[in-house]
Amino acid sequence: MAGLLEIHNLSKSFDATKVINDFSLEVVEGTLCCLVGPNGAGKTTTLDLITGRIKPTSGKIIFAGEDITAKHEHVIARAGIGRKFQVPAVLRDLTVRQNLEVSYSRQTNPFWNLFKFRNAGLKEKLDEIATLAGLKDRLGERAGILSHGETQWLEIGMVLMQEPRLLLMDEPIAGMTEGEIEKTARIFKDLRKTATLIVVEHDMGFVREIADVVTVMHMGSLLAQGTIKQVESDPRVRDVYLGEQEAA
Amino acid sequence: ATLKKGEPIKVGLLFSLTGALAVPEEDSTLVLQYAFDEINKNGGVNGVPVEPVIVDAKSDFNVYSEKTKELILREKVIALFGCYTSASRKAILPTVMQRDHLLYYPTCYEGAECTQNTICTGPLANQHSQDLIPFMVEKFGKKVFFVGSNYVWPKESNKNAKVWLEKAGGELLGEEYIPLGSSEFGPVLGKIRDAKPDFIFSTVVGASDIAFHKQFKQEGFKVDSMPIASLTTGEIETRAMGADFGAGHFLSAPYFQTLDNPTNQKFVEGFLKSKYGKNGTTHYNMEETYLSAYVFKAGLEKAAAAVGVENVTPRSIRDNSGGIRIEDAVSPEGLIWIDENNFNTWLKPKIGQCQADGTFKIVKAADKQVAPDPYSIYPDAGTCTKDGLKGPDGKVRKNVI
Amino acid sequence: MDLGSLLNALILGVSIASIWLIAALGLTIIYGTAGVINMAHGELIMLGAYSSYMLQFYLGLPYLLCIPASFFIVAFVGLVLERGLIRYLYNRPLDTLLATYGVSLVLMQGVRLIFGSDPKYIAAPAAFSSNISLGFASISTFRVVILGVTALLVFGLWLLFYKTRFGVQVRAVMQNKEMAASFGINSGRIYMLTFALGAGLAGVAGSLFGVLAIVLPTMGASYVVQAFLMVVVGGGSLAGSVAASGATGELQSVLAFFTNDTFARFIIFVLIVVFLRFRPQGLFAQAGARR
Amino acid sequence: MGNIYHNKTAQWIVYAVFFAILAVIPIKIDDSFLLNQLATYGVYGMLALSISLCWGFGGILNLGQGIAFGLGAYGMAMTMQMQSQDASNPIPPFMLNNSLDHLPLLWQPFQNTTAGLILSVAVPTLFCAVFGGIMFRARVSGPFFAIMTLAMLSAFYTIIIDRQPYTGGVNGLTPPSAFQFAGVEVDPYSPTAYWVVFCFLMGATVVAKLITQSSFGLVTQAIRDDAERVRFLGYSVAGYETVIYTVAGLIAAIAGCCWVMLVQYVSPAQLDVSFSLSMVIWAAIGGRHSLLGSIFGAFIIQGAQSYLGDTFLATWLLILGGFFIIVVRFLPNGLASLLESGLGLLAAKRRSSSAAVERNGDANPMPAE
Amino acid sequence: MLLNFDNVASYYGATKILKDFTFEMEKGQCLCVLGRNGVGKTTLMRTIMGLTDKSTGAIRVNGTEISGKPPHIRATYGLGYVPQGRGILSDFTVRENILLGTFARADKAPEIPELCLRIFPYLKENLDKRAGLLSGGQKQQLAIARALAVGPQILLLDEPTEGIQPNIVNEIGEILKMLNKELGISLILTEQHIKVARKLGDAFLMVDNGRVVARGPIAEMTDELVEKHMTI
Ligand SMILES: Nc1ncnc2c1ncn2[C@@H]1O[C@H](COP(=O)(O)OP(=O)(O)OP(=O)(O)O)[C@@H](O)[C@H]1O
Ligand SMILES: Nc1ncnc2c1ncn2[C@@H]1O[C@H](COP(=O)(O)OP(=O)(O)OP(=O)(O)O)[C@@H](O)[C@H]1O
Ligand SMILES: [Mg+2]
Ligand SMILES: [Mg+2]
Repeated sequence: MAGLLEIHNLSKSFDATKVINDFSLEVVEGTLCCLVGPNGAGKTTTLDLITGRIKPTSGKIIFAGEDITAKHEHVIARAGIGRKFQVPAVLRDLTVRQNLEVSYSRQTNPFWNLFKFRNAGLKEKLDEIATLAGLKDRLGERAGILSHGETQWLEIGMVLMQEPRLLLMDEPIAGMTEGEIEKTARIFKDLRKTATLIVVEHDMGFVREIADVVTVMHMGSLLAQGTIKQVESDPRVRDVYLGEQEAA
Repeated sequence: ATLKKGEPIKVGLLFSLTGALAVPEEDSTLVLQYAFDEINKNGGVNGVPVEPVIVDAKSDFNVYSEKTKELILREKVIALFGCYTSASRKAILPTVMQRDHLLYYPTCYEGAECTQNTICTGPLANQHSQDLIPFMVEKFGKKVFFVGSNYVWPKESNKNAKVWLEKAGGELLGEEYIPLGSSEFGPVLGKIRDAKPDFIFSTVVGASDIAFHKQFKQEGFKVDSMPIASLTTGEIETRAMGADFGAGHFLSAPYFQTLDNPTNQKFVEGFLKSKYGKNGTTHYNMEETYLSAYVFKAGLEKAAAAVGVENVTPRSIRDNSGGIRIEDAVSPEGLIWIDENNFNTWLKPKIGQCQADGTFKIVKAADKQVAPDPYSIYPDAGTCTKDGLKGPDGKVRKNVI
Repeated sequence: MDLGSLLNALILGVSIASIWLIAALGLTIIYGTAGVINMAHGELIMLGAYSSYMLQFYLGLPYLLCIPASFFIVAFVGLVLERGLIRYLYNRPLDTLLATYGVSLVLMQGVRLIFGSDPKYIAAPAAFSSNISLGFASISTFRVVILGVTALLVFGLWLLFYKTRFGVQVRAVMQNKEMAASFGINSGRIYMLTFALGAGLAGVAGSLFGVLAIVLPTMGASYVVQAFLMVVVGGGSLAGSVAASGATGELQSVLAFFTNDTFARFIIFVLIVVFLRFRPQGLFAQAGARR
Repeated sequence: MGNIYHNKTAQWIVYAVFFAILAVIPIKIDDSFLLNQLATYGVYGMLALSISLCWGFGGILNLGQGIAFGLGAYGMAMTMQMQSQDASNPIPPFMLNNSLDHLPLLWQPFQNTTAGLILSVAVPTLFCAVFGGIMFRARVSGPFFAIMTLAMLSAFYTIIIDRQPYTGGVNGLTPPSAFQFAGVEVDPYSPTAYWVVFCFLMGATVVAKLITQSSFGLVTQAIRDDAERVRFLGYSVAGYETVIYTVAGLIAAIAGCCWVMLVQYVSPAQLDVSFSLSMVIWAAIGGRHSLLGSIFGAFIIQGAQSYLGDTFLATWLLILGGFFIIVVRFLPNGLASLLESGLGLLAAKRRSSSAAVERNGDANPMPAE
Repeated sequence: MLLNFDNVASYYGATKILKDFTFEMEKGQCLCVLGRNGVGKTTLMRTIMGLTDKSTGAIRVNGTEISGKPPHIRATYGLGYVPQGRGILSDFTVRENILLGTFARADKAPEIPELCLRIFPYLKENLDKRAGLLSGGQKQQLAIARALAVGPQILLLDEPTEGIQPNIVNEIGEILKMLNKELGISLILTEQHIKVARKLGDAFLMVDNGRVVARGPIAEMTDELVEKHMTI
């Protein structure tokens, strides 16, 4: 079975430093893949490359059978890839409601949108997501004043509004309470039924709970891949990433 | 607009009192107020005092246009006095023509206009350099370099100057135009240095002109061996640039503050002492403006005599202004009169040389009044008559601008 | 069109560049550090010229002393402006554009009310109204003076911004005011001083331009747009402004040598547009932050 | 509940009232100067509106709106100029002075009024689409785009002056007679001219309002906030920016045509930096986030300039400058925000009296909606 | 008493975020601030630094009243701040960012304390890299190093381990413990992980809806309390 997303021999250099080095990855449809690795391993950069934010020095990215390597960000997004950023990026001057509305991007053509005043199905979806993200009674608030955790939730909500086939989540639970982490885990597990996810996280407890496959990056390359058990017991992973205590 | 018995005669003064054009135009407003005060003191026009309505055009052509309408339609003035630049004149002429009104345009311009609604009291391009070019060629040599601001008046003036230059047997080495308001003359002076002319003919205006003269000296050019012959560098300019930058250069104008005649002495003294004399000098543009008030007075009186006071319209004033003479006793520059066909002014251009104190010494004066000819260099376009531009085909076209 | 004239044009280019640069220096500091789009910059230049005029006319101060004196006078005006108005607008950069436009109107009309609208005259030492010839090349002494002053100021600013504690503080404040404050930097004071410094530089430019060109209430307007273009093309950094002015000055001089002044300007404007098309962040601008 | 200022229905009612007032003026008042003046203000209003659309809603500060306005105005002036030339004499007088002996190609289409009108609007619009398209694709934004429009404007300004034989140089074009359409002359001082401008102003405002309320408007606001982020939601940011910039350009071009119809001249001054800056100022003073506010800004500033300017001759600019400073300092969103906060206070009062019980507030520091 | 809050309220605009905040903290203590998202933990930190729009009531450091003072003065009382979102100056190099910390030092020494680099080898190797290009976790490390450069009496840490790889999280835990126990630096720490809080903290402060709902020695932080104020 071909993967929904295939990354082939991806490399990326900034000036002289090679940040991604011959990295390959395949993510099967309907699975949740956790991407882990030390700080600076290149996880965020990989997501940048997938979403077209930066262009690779070499290598190829294929999504749903289509080569998206050279495509623009919005084209890739339209193809069905949604992303949550590591530093939560919401539209700070807009209200929470508007943030979610904009994310409901069924129609992206500017000319069509000139004549569109009401979005079919928006209201129900918005209600559902706002409830899920716990922002139901903050809809009228300007997004810029939300606390860090609330902002995280809003951005997760935005990605869900997009209804992408592939969700890229860069450290979604940073700054969440333990209760919220559990809730997030539930949501992600639910999502797997309809979508595919790549989650970047450092919280191994969370990874353990949700991951189908765990991919470990180190210095821009693949270090290990497999189930959480396999990975956790890999001495190299323990050495560069987990440390003794965590593995124990 | 018609005159009403017992009410003062309203005229509009449309000049900029703020912004970049305020330097010359504020003086125009002041001198006109002075002139109308003088006229009113001496019994007014046709026995009625004149009431100038002063507006500020803010150096903005849109405002010129708006204020013109306001003066004509709302204030119902009988005539307008205004503008210093061709661009502002052009901006308001459609309105003036559309309302068949009357504009006194009191400064030099390029000509090539034939409307039924303007009277101009300044020199036309054909009058301005007629004497200056031969004079300079004779005195300094045949080779000349033209420098001007980049707009219509300098270009047209230069076309005229070329005619005189050819007649005088001179040679044109180069022609350069500087953006209006620019103060960077390095490149132009570089070209002049390479060309080595005997003198420079300048139609640079305003702030640029001052920068030009300053940089001329700073770049090591010598006024004795390569003077600037200008159509614009008058008393305000020489004072602002510092006399040592102006000294030695030449100007052609119908009027200089130093003109030695009783009328001028009275004018200079009277004006400088009056409450309008705060800027401390008189210059050609002011004098031309001053004259326009008297041309108006004479024209209105003539029109009133011809059609009756009640029936005087702006147009009738204009139609009756042909041939009006302002005699030596009134005109500081000496006798002038209005042309019967094109309604520009017959006048005597004079050449002055700037002295160390910023005043001018008159070195040559035309021996008789020179005829204004707005189409001197475009004989094919036709001739300007009272009723419009008469083309070679014999057709008369109105409102040609 | 011999080589000598071209060489002359190149030398002149350096001089034109120094004029563009000195007009843009103060703006670079103010825009580069505080992000304030100061439309009153031209009027600060104008104030510099008028300060020199006043000092010379009323106090008889020699011209060379008028230059630094103008720096302090205009710097003081800048200080007052910052305390009274600009400091309330730091988080609204585009609003500073509008507010300072209002300031420029007030300054211009204020000066006109006090001094009248006729041009004023600043006398410079006689030595400045001559030229220096180097073989076939020639340049006016005063242009050399401007060049010298500009070079000195650039060097001084470089030292100040990159070699002193103050410089680090300024750059810290400009990136993140809150963080700078949290680490003991008095951002209000920094803003105030940089604004005053930028204004003072405009004052120096003014006292030089007053001699080169003209002293008028409206003189500033012609400098502000070109200064702006330089700052933005340069990306708001000191080095950027130097490079941008250098390139523009040379282009202006050489293009005017081959065509005419107006057309040279046209080409420069078009080139600026084309340049920004390919380097939207200006010269020497660093890539944006990551997310 | 909430601030009625943000209520869509209320907004439309205010629009209707505003235009109703403008509509009765020519019926009630017989003063040709006032009509012409108000019509000119209407043109300025359109310009302020276009700035508000592009800057207030799109976040694209355009310091070169004079380009679209000027090109439109030049096209219209060329059309009108050609209307006053007859077949025996097809070349405008100023060209003769510049030694052109035949009508340049550039001018030929304008011999036909319809073609001239179409070109007057199409050329600037197309220019905006192409220029905007290229720049936005290159992701030029913020102050950099503003400066580019400024540089582009200056380029147009210089070239128009430099190409005097085709453009009339600094003097510009002054068609000697009024605009004729379908054989009828539109007297610039007549109610007809007023109505024409009025209709275009109203049309432009309604279209602009609808745009801001459409999905397009929402996306545009999002782009203003954080263009980078919006790309990842699947929207082509450059596309949206180009469209809003072009629509603003179109409005300005129409304004340019109306303007020449009213004043019968155009010159490079219409492409001067200071004129484009004043458009931005109108919008800013009136309130750039409010379409009507911007129009209002143009009306009051131009009105004050016309009516107060001569009363306070010497101090007028001081007053104007001081006014800007005060508005910007205390009303960041212009005069419209005065209304907004006024109504907001009203709403708050209403709320606090009806819900005083819930003082000890729970979860929300600010009441949601 | 090292730090003392007496009936403090803190505002953004007109919105009151912290209400009736009263607590104290002794020298050498590690105080953990706990609570759900959006209850005001970050606001507490910012109130201490003076970064909120307005605050009322008394805040004292070592008995000195600081509540009227601007942030840059407060910094000189030995407050080292690691903000949420890191607050790295992206145009500065790593070195300059750490140097920034020395500006608030009481001794004004313009050198980077050796300690800051020893803990984070990546920073030591990349001193001249532009900080904006660092990865998220690297930035977090830099933020901690910078706060240490202040030579602080009190270290304010707003979720310091967010986004940091597990083995370094442990290390940071150790380091904080070391700073606290050996160097006597007092810590105020917001944490979402109860485990970490229990391990490091001497005392806790439970916040809910802008109010202190419970405080005391860490041992008194019962599961019940956690259950009540931390879960959703
Ligand atoms: N534009 C750039 N220029 C230079 N170096 C860069 C650039 N972008 C990223 N890097 C470097 O690439 C490396 C990988 O960064 P990346 O953000 O992908 O790490 P990460 O795996 O997401 O780490 P973390 O878990 O800390 O978020 C880092 O060392 C970073 O400094
Ligand atoms: N600038 C602001 N203006 C108005 N309200 C604000 C502002 N910043 C934060 N708030 C509000 O203050 C409350 C507390 O925010 P704070 O950031 O202190 O929460 P927190 O406890 O740190 O949450 P988290 O765990 O998510 O970081 C939130 O409801 C937030 O919406
Ligand atoms: Mg990362
Ligand atoms: Mg927080």
